[in-house]
Order: sequence, then structure tokens, then C-alpha cells
Amino acid sequence: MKVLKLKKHNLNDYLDSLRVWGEVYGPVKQGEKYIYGQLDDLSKLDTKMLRTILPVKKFLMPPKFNTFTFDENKYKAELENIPNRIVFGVHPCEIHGLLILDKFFLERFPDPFYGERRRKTAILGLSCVPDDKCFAKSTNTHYVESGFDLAFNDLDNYYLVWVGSSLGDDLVRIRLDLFEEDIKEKDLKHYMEWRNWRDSQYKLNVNLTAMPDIMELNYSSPVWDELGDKCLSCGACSMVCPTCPCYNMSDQIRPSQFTGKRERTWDSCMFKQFALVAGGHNFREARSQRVRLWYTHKLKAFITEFGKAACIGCGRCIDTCPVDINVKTVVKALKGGK
Amino acid sequence: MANNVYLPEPMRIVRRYDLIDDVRFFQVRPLEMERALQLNYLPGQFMMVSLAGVGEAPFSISSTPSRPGLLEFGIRKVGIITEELFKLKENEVIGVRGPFGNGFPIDKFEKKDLIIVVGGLGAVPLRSLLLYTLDNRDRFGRIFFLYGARRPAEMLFRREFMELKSREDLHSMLTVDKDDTGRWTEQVGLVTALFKNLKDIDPQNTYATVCGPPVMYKFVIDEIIKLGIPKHQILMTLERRMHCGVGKCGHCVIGSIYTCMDGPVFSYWDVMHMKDLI
Amino acid sequence: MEKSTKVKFNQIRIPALARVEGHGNITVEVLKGKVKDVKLNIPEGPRLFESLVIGKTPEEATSIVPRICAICSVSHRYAAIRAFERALNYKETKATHQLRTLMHYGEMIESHALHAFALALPDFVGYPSAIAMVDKFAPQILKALKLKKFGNLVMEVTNARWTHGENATVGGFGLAPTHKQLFDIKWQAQELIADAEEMVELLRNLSYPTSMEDGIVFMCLKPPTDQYGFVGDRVLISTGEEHPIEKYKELSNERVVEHSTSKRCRYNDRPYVVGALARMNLLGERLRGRAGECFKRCYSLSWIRNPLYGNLAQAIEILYSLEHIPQLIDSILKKIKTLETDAKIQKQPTGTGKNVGAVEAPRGTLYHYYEVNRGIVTGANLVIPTTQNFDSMETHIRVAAQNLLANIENKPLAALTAQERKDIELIFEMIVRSYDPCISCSVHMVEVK
Amino acid sequence: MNKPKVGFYNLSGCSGCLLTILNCENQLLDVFNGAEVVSFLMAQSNNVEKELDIAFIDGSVTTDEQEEFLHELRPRTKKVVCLGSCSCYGGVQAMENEKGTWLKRFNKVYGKKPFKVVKPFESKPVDAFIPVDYYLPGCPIDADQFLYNYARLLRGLPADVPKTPVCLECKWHENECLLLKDKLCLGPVTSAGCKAKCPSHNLPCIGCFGPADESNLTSEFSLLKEKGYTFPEIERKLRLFGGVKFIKQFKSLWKKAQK
Ligand SMILES: Cc1cc2nc3c(=O)[nH]c(=O)nc-3n(C[C@H](O)[C@H](O)[C@H](O)COP(=O)(O)OP(=O)(O)OC[C@H]3O[C@@H](n4cnc5c(N)ncnc54)[C@H](O)[C@@H]3O)c2cc1C
Ligand code: SF4
Ligand code: SF4
Ligand code: SF4
Repeated sequence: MKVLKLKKHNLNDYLDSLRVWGEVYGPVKQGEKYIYGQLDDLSKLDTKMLRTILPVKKFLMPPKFNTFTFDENKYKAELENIPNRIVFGVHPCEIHGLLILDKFFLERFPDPFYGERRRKTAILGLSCVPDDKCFAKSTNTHYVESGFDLAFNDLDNYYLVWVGSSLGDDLVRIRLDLFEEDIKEKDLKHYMEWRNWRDSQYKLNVNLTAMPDIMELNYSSPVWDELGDKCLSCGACSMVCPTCPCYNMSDQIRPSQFTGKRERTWDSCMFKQFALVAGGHNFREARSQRVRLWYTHKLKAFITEFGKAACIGCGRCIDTCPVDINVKTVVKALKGGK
Repeated sequence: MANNVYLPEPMRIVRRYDLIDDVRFFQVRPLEMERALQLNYLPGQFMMVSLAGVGEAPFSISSTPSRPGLLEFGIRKVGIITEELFKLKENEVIGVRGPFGNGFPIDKFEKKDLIIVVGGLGAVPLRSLLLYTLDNRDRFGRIFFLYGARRPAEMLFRREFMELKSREDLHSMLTVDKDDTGRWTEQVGLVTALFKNLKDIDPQNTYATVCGPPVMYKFVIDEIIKLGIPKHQILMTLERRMHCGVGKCGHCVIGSIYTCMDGPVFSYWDVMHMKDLI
Repeated sequence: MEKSTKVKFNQIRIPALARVEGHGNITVEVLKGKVKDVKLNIPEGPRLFESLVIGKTPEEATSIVPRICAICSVSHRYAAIRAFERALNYKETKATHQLRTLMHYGEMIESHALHAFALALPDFVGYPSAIAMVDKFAPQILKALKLKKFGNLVMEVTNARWTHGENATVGGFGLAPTHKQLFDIKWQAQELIADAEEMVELLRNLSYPTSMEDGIVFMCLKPPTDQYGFVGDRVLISTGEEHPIEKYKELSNERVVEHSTSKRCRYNDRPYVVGALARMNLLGERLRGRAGECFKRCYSLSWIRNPLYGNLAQAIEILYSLEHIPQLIDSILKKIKTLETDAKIQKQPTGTGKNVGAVEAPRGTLYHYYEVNRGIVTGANLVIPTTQNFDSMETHIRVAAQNLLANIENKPLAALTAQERKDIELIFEMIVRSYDPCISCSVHMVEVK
Repeated sequence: MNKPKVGFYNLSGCSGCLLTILNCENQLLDVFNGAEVVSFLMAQSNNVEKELDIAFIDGSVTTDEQEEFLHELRPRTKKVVCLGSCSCYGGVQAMENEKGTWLKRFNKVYGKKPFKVVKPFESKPVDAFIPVDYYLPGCPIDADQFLYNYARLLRGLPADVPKTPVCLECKWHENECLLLKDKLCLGPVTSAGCKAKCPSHNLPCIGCFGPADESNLTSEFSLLKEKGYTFPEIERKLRLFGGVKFIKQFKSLWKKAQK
């Protein structure tokens, strides 16, 4: 893989130059949290961000978007007006999340709505330093080798920049003059030191390796009932989780003519009507069953299906659930094995 | 995008009539013949049927791929989409996409005996299997067809199945829980009672397929197990809520299983070892 | 909707007033050619808001009171905020004041556009509704809708929703608008000025019936500067008097009447009028710019005798508000960097105190009075514009009835042709509508002690 | 095809829900062209009262006259749709319901010799008198939600309103969670549909869309208690807009809480 250097003070100029390719997004402070916001004004960029409220999935399958417009029975897919976008500041764990979504959406029965957005979204990764809610080291998602177009590694006054795709290479060429190509011995040393230091910064460890078995054994554990009593069914956990893909469909028409659109919105298995079928039968009526499904799906089913858990250790659920139901507490409760 | 799995394909309703009180038969075909010839699917698979402005819902295919060019459905009026479908007349156009789901493992059935057990609406997908095996009669061993309905008036495809009774290469048994007409010529009793008529079953060489209302499964499967048929040779179809049919929307998830892709046909072994399946 | 009470032989009755907010009906009794009794009956259900706010925090009360009426919800919110802030000694920051003014303009534009063009105008051109007018007046109706939409946009940007937004509250705003949003409003306002002027002309060229003309007393708030405006702490009266708003009780003298769930007001035992027409009569001379020119072009002595000019006054106020938005936004944008903090809600109101706050709602002067004890509301009194206008509406209907009957030689009512009856009824309705009554507002407000 | 006949009615309320319809300036012609609007007192004067396919009602029931009207309306109407929290739940004016203080409050406001035009009573939702087919909550309703459902209803489809809580839409807007900042936010127990307007402006949800389909009040209560709020304080907030529906839900909670 090609590796380059970019002086830190050149970052804004570089990002600015990328506008020739597409809209530029990056971490922006919102209150005390961060979001990926449009960088019409680069002074808003805040590279010290930890996790954003919503993950990059919001660009690839927005919370609400049209899939088709129709009249009578002619359907036209809405794939044309998707803009080119550059998202800067994506942390390694989240890129792992993207790789999971890629598998999910692009392998069996490729989803064109996701695919087209993915193709038109350049992912510019950025190294990070964990806080007490990150546990990417436990999930082994704290480094990433693929899934990005460029990846920036922050080393004091410059970035090491990995070029991860041919698009990434094109993007570099937009301002090649800002980059340096000769990586020296001392850069390597610098990088290794940084890695060691950064690895030592992980304070939270959540071990997921034994989860499939533990979950199986805990199928009827009272832990689920306790969690179910507490859960607000607000669905926030699913919204913020980088690997939650579930959605709902609804057709919208105009009052006076037969034209409309088929809209797709994020859904959550935490909601009561998620598994409700015609005739009123609900396969997961109780909240405890829903909480159990959520965690079973992330920590067990994905391992069966894709060989690894669908948790990337980003800590968003820890940061989000008002009643403290999250991978950390659930795993702890299950291992505590009541 | 050439292949958009979500894009409904317009199909015309060519025939439409009531099978029973609240279940209607729909025969549809693509607008163009070229496309009709390409239709390909397996018994046990389903299609997503779209009504613009109303929504989409999954329905099992009831026709057999051995009689190409057409798709047939048996649809029960239970909710929003089905109600609107019932309002449609012949020659109107609906959106259809698919086929989805695993379907029955026809190849594994080859040279084997087959017991097809049906309750109520389960006749819709299993008719596809039955007709397929009859159309390819020489590829399969003996075929037993067991169908139980509550009353004669509630038996789907009654006339069609009655006519099949005359076939010598098919052991067809039809039963009703109660005969309220006084003119019923077939059996009366639960479908499980028909099992005593199954003779000389070679369990290792037999597949059983079951589809019907949830209450029926337990009892029917008990009977099949009594015959000694291995759990992985007992197949059943399951239902869940679905909005995509292609393992994306998440509504049909059970543990690690997406009913729409890994099912809707499951073996009894799957059902036993995967929690929450039924 | 109303009970189908039989119309008596000596009555003209309009069973359900259309194209007004809320429920009202009119009965006029005539005896031997003389109008004996005029009643604007208000059967609107009481909701007892004054008692609902007791025991709540000022913030909660500020969320509750706008629900009195959707059409002037922003004014209710603003009046409540002013009352609470005056009672608890809060000083609004300049940024907060500017955003509140902008929000208030939004309501004026929306409410006036809805009333003047969609509810009142159809009468003058002989249609049952604005939608029905589309056949012949499509460009005008579309312009009216554009203006109304713009008013809504301004409220949405400043207050989070068209109706019952929660963003403006005691102490400031939850979130200030962005540069882009404000700039967009400015941009659109500039564009709409020409449309607004055209609508003023449209209304100016209508023919105004005169049968109800009679002298009226007007009242409105006196803006603190020598300009036109919609807030103030003093009240101007067309008799030449001026009073502080603290004297709102003596100015309005609310009383209960049998035929209405809304109370009634008088000043010095005379009906008086508040609203756009009152403001024009008292402050119109202060208008500058195109609104000022329009005022000069339109104003005549009839304005002090004929309530129907209220519609035209509203149109001029739309123009006034539109003209002021760009300069207001320019001045906000000057300090956009700190707008967010400058307009942010100050501390939670926990103090003790009592006071009145007033704003000009689209329909006239609106007083809110609260008593707060350690952060909990213990007393409330609200005086609503429509309540203040009811007596005047009845007076004008009485004058019109007398004159119209005289025109047809005081025929007994039973002898009126259907057309004659319809014509009379239309005038009654036009009178009521010209006040832009907001009936659900008017119903619930009286003092709780 | 005959257009469906619809009527828009207003009982005791602020008319904000009907105003919301009139505020759909861009779709207004659509709204009036898609159906035959036979009665809409607030917007037109050529109203006739006859058989209806759909009646939309905004406002709560507070007088005998309104009650009679509902009984007259129901038999001639195929579908009755409640617009807004007043008709769905009783509205803000129902916040003190079932405390037995109505008459006292009424007398305080109107004195001993009140009006005679109508006989008033404590605010009730429409379904306290007649069966209601669909509910579109909100104070006021959301315009997009109305237009979506209006089109559905005209086509003969049932209404479709969100059953999820405000938090869902709140997260879509990427707001900082106010509950986590110890504010008393009713988002988790309030029905979505408003596009999380308040939390998006740093203001806690005050519950104007009424209870969500599945409100875990017990958990919300204990969470808020941990954060230092008292039961009466929380109850007061929930009563503001939750109307009779929340009040029913507390009753059982009260019992539990007192244990
Ligand atoms: C694989 C499969 C095969 C099926 N085959 C048939 C068949 O051959 N004949 C038949 O009559 N029915 C069949 N069903 C059930 C059929 O899909 C539902 O009856 C139908 O979705 C009801 O839709 P509705 O809008 O009328 O009901 P509503 O209850 O109004 O549906 C509301 C929404 O829920 C979803 N939904 C509700 N129930 C189900 C359900 N059981 N499965 C999936 N989604 C649901 C729908 O997508 C719809 O959007 C099958 C279901 C599955 C999963
Ligand atoms: S687990 Fe937490 S975040 Fe998820 S639905 Fe329940 S309460 Fe909400
Ligand atoms: S701020 Fe309120 S609505 Fe938003 S997520 Fe938090 S609790 Fe839910
Ligand atoms: S956030 Fe809550 S109070 Fe605010 S508009 Fe939405 S539902 Fe109403």
C-alpha cells in the first residue's frame, strides 16, 4: 500500500481542494458531542473528535430516503441524484463497521441503494485515541487494512497517509504537491512508538470471544427480564450502532393524484411492532425478547454468519442508552451469570 | 443499475377467483412473453407483491415451474395490502419481484418417497411442490399427499385435488375436521389421523414436507417422527414479517437466520436447535 | 355544528359563522322595524386555561398558554414571556429581542395573509372560499399563499414550528437560527415586498359597503420609539389618553354576559376596538417606506368609522413587516458569531413577583398578567383582543341592521325575500369577519384569584 | 370516480390542527381537489352537513352541544379521524382530569352566574362519546403526517402513524440526549411524528404527541427519580399533554410507587 506524508497545517487546504470531487464532510462539534457535518467552513472541523452521534452509515443508507418514485405501477429507482461525498475523520473501528455493512449489503442480493452511495462516498479514515468508552482493542477493530480510500494517521505535526484504493490515489493527485513521498526510518519509528502508546490507552476491555456459547447458555437467564424491564424501547441503540441495518418501507402518495414514492426509514428490533405480523401475532411481544434478539444478533448470530461479531467497539451504545443497557453492561451481566 | 432486487416488475392479473371465502387465487404473468419465458423458480419460494401506494408483502408461489409463463398465488385477506389486492380485477397490473427464499431441496428428493402434509393455507406453497413432482413423476418415489381442512368449504383447490385422486401414481388423502355439508365423500377427522394409512414407509428414504397453521405442526411432526423419518428430512415452511425478501430489512430475523433467505423452508432439526424459530 | 335552533319570526340568525376561528352565531331581533337586540352568541366550550397554569412553572405556563389559540400562538407566547420576564426582573438581551421581533413579524404576516386574503376577501368578490376563487383569481391566491407560507417559515425558523413552536421561552431561545436560515428569510422577504404591495392594491380597489359606519374608539400599544411597532408598555387611546399597561384592568373592564362563554369589554362604558385598524388609525402616520406610501394612498376618514378597512390595514401591516425583516436580519447577522450564546435561555426562572406583559397580537392588544411565587405560578389574568372587540362588533351589526332595513322601507322580516335576507346576513358576517375574531382565544380568559 | 366526501370540524381547542392543514400552502389545492370538502367552517362558507366518508375532528369535547353533534355525526360518517392531542386525548385542557377539581375551577373563572348558551363539562376526548377509527396525535399535528394519512384515507387505506417514541427521530437529527444531561425529557415515552422538534432545539420533549405505543413509564420514572426529580413533578409534566391516556397509565404506577 502506498504511504505518504501530509503536514498538519496542510490538512485544511487539502480538504478544501477535494471539493472539486464532491461535498466534504467531517467531524464537527455539536454541543458536547460530535457529528459528521458538512464542512462548508473548514474552521468547523474538529479532528479531536471521539465518536460521532450517528456513524457513517447515515451517508450510505440515510435514516429516511426514497427508493422509488411511482405512478400507477411504473417504478423508477431513485439512484440518480446521489452526490459524490468525501467523509473525513472516520475512525478505524467504524471502517470495520463499514466492512460489515459491505458484506451485508453487497454480497448476497446486492442492495443498489447502499451500493451506489458507497461507490460515491470516499472514506477518509483518521487515527484516534480511545476514551473510557472505546473498546475497539477488545474487538480487534482498532486498526484497519481496507475499506477506506485514504487513512490519516496523526503523528504530532504530520499525518501518515495510507492510500487504500484507486479512488484514494485520484484524490491524492488533486493536490499531490501537498504530500511528501519519502517515508524515512524515523517516521516508521515514530509510528511504532505511537502505536504502542495508543494501544496502552485502552481502558475498557469487553471480551466477546466466548459470547456465542455464553449467550446460548443464558437463553433463559433472568438477566433478559431485568434488561427488558429497564429498556425504554426507544431504539436509540439501533440508530447509533454502526452495524444495525434494519429498516422499514412505506408508500407515500399524493391526495389528488396517483403519484408517490416508496420510502425507506431506519427501524429497530427494539420496537414492539417489529416482528408483528398480520392477524396480530407478535413473535417478540416482550421487551426482554427484543433485547435478547438485539444482543444475540450482534454477538452470536453474526459470528455464525460472518465469522466475527457485529460489534466494533466504538462505544456508541455506551454513550447513548439512557438506562445503561449496552454491550459492556450486557456482557458483564451475562458473564456474571445470574 | 441493471439488477435492482427491489424493483417490482409489472405483471398482469390474467385470472382471479375465490378459492374459499377469504382466499383468492391470482394468476399473473409478465407483460412481455420474452420475460415470461425466463421466469424460473423453485417450489417453496415466494415473491414480493407490490401495490403502488399501498406497499409490499410476501406470498408463496403456488404454481409449478414445470408449467412456465405464469405465476399463481393463493392470497388470504388479512390486512391492508391483501385487502387492496382483493379489490383488483382481471387485467389490472401489480408489481412482482422475486423469486426469493430457498425453496424445497428438490434435488435431494430425487428417487425418494415424499409425504406432503398440508393444513389450511399451507396448500398454497405445497401445491407448487405437488404439481412439480407430478409433472416430473419419474424422478421421485412414491408420493403421499395428506390435506386436512376444517370444513369442505375451507379446502383450497378442492376440485383440483379431487381430480388428482384418480391418479394411480399418487396417494392422495383429503380430510375435513367436520363435514357440515353431508356430501363429503372423503375422510373426516384430523389430518394426523391419515397417518395410519401410510404403509411400508422406508424412513431413511423418505422426505416429509409440512405446511399449515402453527397449531398443526406439533402434532403432525410427532406423527412423522413416529414413522422414524430423520429430523433433517422433515421440512416445513415458516412465516415472518418481511419488507425486502433479500435479507436486508431485518424483520424476519430469528437469531442468525433470515427467514427470507435461509428459509422459508427449514428442516425440523433447524427448528429444534435454533431457538425462537417457532 | 350548532344546535338547529329554530329561527324566530322576528329574528335574523346566522347559525354558524364560517371563515372565522372558533364558534359563534349571530341573532338580531327586530320589533316593529326597530332593531331590538343584537347578540353575538359564543357557545365555544370553556377550557379554563387560567386555572391550568396555576401550580405550573413559568416555562410550563409558557408552553400551555399558546394552546389558547393557534392563530396567535406566537403572540400568546410572547406576551407570557414578557409578563414573566417583567415579573421576575429578567432583561432580554438585544439578540433575544431581535429574534422575538422577527418571530412576531412572522406571525403578523401569516395570520394577516390568512385572514385578509383567504377568509375576508372571498366576501368582497362573491365566493364561498379562497379555494373556490382559484378559478378566477389564481395569481392573487397563489401570491397570498406565498406570503402566508413565508410567515410560517419565519415562525418555523425562529420558534421551531409553524404553530406552538417551543423554541422561544422565558429567558431566551433554545437554539438560535443559523446564518443560512436568516439569510434565506431576508432574501425571500425582499422578493415578496412587491407581491405584498400588489395585494394592498387589490384590497384598496374593492368597494367597501358603508351601511355599518359609526364612530369608534381605538386602542393600541405605544411602541417605545417613534416608529410603528407591535410591542410596548403603554397604551394609546384615540381619545388622546395614554396609560401604562399595568392599568389594563381599568382599560378593559371585563364582564360576564349570558349569551357567550367569552367575556366582554368596554372602556368608559363604550365599546372599543383593537387590532390592525386601531394601530393604523393611531400609528399609521409613523409608517415609512412603501408601507408609508401605501398608507397615504389608502387612508381616508372612513377608517375611523368603518371596520371593514381592518382588512386593508392588515395588508399594509404585512408590507410593513416584510419591509422591516431585511434590516432586522442585517442587524442580527452583524453579530451572528455570538448569536447562539447571546440568545440562549438564561437561568431557569425561580423567583417571585407579579406583573403584566403586553404585545400587539394580529387581532389587537393582548395582555398577560401573572403572579409567581418561588418559581410557581399562583395567579393569572389574560385579556384577549377578540374579547375586547365583541361589543364593538355588536354595535356595528346593530347600526348595519337598522340602516339596511331602512333601505328596504323597514319591511317586516317575514316579508324579506331570500335575496334580501342573504344580503343582510352577508353584511353581518363581513362585519364580524373584518375583526378577524379568534373565538377560541376569547373564551377562556378571566381572572383567577 | 366519485371523490370521497370529507368534513373538517372543530370542537374545543385552539384550531391549530385545522390551521396546520391550511398551512400546507403548497399542497392546499391538492387537499381540496383530492376530495369533496363538504364542510370546513374555518375555511369556507358553503358548508352542507350530509353523509360523509371521512370526518376529521380537532378539539376536545367540553359542552353538551358538542356531544350532541358527535352523536349526530357518527351515524352519517364512515370513518371518524381525530386530529391532534385534544380530540385524541383531551388536550392540555384535560391535564387536571380526574382530580375532581373541575367545578371549583369553573366557578372560579366564570363566577356563580355564568353564561347560558351551553352546558359545559370537563374536557374529554372524542372517543369518550363515539367510536373513533383513527388518531393523528400532536399539538398540533404534523403537516407531513397529515398529508400522508389524508392521501391514504382518501384511497380507503387505514391511517398509519408512528408507533415509536420521539427518541427515534431525535437520533436521526443527531441531538445530544437531554436525558443524559439530566433534563426531564419525555422523548422515550412520547409518540414520534413531530420530527423531534424540541430536542433538536435543546429543549426537552414536553410530550405534545401523547403516549407512545409502548411507553415504559416505570423505567422512565425510576430513571428520572435517580436524577433527582420528584414523582409529582414528573406526573405534572406527563399530564400536560398526555391527557386521559397517560392519566390511566399513572394510576397503576401510583399504586406501585407508593408501595
Ligand atoms: C414467506 C412467506 C410466504 C407467504 N405466503 C403467503 C401466501 O401464500 N398466502 C397468503 O395469504 N399469505 C402469505 N404470507 C403471509 C402474507 O405475507 C401476509 O398475510 C401479508 O403480508 C399481510 O399483509 P397485509 O398488508 O394484508 O396485512 P397487514 O397486517 O396489514 O400488514 C402490515 C405489514 O406487515 C407486514 N406483514 C404482516 N404480516 C406479515 C406476514 N405474515 N409475513 C410477512 N409480512 C407481514 C406486511 O409487510 C405489511 O407491510 C406469506 C408470508 C411469508 C413470510
Ligand atoms: S437498550 Fe437502551 S437505547 Fe436501546 S432501546 Fe432500550 S433503552 Fe433504548
Ligand atoms: S433528548 Fe429526549 S428524545 Fe432525544 S434521545 Fe434523549 S430522551 Fe430521547
Ligand atoms: S419533541 Fe415532544 S413536545 Fe416537542 S414537538 Fe415533539 S412531541 Fe411535541
